[in-house]
Amino acid sequence: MSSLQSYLLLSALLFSIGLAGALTRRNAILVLIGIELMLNSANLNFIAFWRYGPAPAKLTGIMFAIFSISVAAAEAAVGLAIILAAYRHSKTTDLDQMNSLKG
Amino acid sequence: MVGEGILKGLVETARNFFGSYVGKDRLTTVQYPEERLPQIEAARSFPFLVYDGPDWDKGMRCVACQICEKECPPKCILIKKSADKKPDAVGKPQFYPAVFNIDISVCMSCQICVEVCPFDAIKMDVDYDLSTDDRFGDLLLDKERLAKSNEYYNAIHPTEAAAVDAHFAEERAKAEAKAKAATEAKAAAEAKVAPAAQEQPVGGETQ
Amino acid sequence: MTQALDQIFVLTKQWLLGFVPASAQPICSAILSVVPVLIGFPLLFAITTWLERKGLGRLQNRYGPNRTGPYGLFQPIADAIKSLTKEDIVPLTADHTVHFLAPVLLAAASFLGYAVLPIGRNMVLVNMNAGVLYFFAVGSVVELAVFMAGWSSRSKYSLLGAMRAIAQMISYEVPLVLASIVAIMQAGSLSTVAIVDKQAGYTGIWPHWFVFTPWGVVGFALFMIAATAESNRSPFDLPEGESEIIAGYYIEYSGFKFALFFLGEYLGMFATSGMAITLFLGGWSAPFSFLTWIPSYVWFFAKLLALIAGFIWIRGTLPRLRMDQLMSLAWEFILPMALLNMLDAGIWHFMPAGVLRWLVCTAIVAVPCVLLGQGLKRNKKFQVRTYQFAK
Amino acid sequence: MTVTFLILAVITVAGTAAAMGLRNAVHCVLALTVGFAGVAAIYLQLDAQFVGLTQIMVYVGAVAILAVFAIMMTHTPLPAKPPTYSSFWLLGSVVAAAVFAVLAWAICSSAASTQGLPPEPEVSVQQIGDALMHQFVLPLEIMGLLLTAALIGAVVIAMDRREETK
Repeated sequence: MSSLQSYLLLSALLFSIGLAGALTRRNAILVLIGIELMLNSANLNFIAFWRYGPAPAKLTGIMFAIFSISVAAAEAAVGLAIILAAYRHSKTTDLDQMNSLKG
Repeated sequence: MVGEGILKGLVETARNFFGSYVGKDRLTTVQYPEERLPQIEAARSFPFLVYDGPDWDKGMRCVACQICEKECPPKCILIKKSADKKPDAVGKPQFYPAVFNIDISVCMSCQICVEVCPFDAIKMDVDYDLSTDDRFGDLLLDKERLAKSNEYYNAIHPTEAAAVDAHFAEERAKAEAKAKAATEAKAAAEAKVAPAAQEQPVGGETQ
Repeated sequence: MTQALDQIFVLTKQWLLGFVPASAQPICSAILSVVPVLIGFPLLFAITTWLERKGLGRLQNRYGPNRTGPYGLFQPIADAIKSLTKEDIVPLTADHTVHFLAPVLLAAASFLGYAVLPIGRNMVLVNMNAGVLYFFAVGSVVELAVFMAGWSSRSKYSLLGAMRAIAQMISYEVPLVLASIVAIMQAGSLSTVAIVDKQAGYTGIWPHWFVFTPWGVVGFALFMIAATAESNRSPFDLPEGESEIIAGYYIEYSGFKFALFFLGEYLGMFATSGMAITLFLGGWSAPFSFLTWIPSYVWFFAKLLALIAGFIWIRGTLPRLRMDQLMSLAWEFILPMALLNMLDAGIWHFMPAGVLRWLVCTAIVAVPCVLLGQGLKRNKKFQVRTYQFAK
Repeated sequence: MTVTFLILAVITVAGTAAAMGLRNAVHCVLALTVGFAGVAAIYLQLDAQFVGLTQIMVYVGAVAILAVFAIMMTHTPLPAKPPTYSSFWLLGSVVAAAVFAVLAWAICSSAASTQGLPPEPEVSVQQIGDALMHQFVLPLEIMGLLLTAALIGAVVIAMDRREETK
């Protein structure tokens, strides 16, 4: 088993854990965090491919990871703000109870 | 200017810093066990019992009237009255406390016992180094530990003690006079009854 | 001779490494580098607690500790014995694991920052390419430890203290990083060693420290203000305001864990001071060219002690800020000034050297500083408070 | 596959799995920071120092703190604990497991992923900065715009509207 393969497997595992969390948790904040985890696993892929790729001097993978981290940070900020607004509206962060558009 | 106040404050504290090494009068801290602040006369800590004369047990002014025991707000005084009587400072036969305990871990130094005592027997002490490692025994003062001489009282509260002594002297003089009058009256009566009576010797001052 | 004295620790380490086989040399080298830091800075912490208490006492016309040993010198030892022998109390409803992990994480994170501080010439644990970034990344872990401590204690006070501390640390991390960017811009590197090397030269007898430039002095001042807030020291010690929330996030800790919090706090202060020295005060370099014979680590620790003295002086002088004052200071004064300072550093870099450069760059930071200060002063928040009944 | 990687991978997977499985939301976030730190360590192990440190700074220093703040602010003290998992948790786990199976199958059967480790690239922070300022300057600017928009948007969304009507 080569090294790149192990990194990719780890990344896939992280992605699946994130996905499982996002799909199964009831708390909206934890769902958001699951999504963050999925973004993280994608970053891990970028870095692994950059490191094992043909031209690491071009820095494309690193750049992609940096931008992806920034996007993830922005996403977390906006997502948590939306959760706060939703909480203020429906007094819960339980996604199974936030099932009405009318509120 | 921005930060002017901060600079002023910094200069002030810097002056304190160096000044405290130069001018000793800046340092107001008293190094307690070695140095002590002079005690003011009205200082008070916990009550004690005053006695007259050399023997604390005999000269105890307390007559076990138990007023202080009743008045004490935290109920820290315990008095057991004696069965017999013995003469008090004035010479009148009185009860005396068989047991007189004050729990100073309960006492709140309110001085009410001193206020109510009709015999000037209980007064406030000034001693404050009372900490002990025995929480129950050493803080429960019995009669012997409570008893302090009138000289000690004069030393710690001179003005107050002088007033008390003057009052006592007056009382005693009054008692003397009364006794003298009584004996004179008795003598006169006796003289009337027995004309060949001799002159009565005049009793000297006890003090 | 001077050279040998300067490099004495490096040479000693190499001499010691000669005794171990080559295969074990990397790990032994790491241990030999880390252990002095792990011992030295807690020792400095012990000395600082004594210095601080003595200094604060004198600033307030008191003696300070003077009972344990000559001049109270053994006070830190007495404190250590006391905190070690105290009962370790954990609240019944506390989250035991997190409650235990918080002080450990805090102390560990506080130590990590020292890895990139150049204590002397050739005396840095790791010459990392992104050293400054590493320093700030590790510093942000402290916030998590603070939250863990506050949350796991199950106490209102500790939770409030932790929330205050985190809000304050996050708010001041932005100005802290922005203020340090000017030095990074000028040095052209994130490596702490490169930043110090850039400042190590002399013009005549004067050193090339960044603090001796208009943007440097502003950057240094902003960095120190932000560092004070970041290490939760007075006048920014709201998270542990005794009169309001008693001791903040570590109220439910006792004994050795409490001592660890104390240690972490002081180590954080030393680390940020060390970073300020590295970024602006020329690291280990001597303040005058004729003083270079004194070993470099002596200069580093002299500067560190000077900054600590400054911290103590400030603590003895200023009263605690209100929360709104704290936040408005960060966002309305320090942040704009830090951004402007970056512009100033850029202009300094591209203008030809001379008097004109000095004048322009000074004006760019000084005028807005005064104007901003005046504007904020006119703002009600900074004015002298008047009391209705206390007069 | 080195020992370092194995240890880091175990820590990361354990942290993230705990984050998705624990009951207490704050515990989840704390476990997640372990996972994030593990990923950052793996970046460092892959010689991507800058990204690894940024990961720690952004995820441990900001996102985790943001998440715990959100949990604190949305905490409803309920007498009875609500169930941790959603009503269709079985379906979700099956989907996640299926995704992992497919990905793992693809990775293991791919020929591209079996190449060896190339020599360590010399990537200094200066190079990254140069690349950001020259080659990637447009994405950088867009990112700045996005972050500003996110900042304002987050503030506007989370702002309490009731205060305006006062």
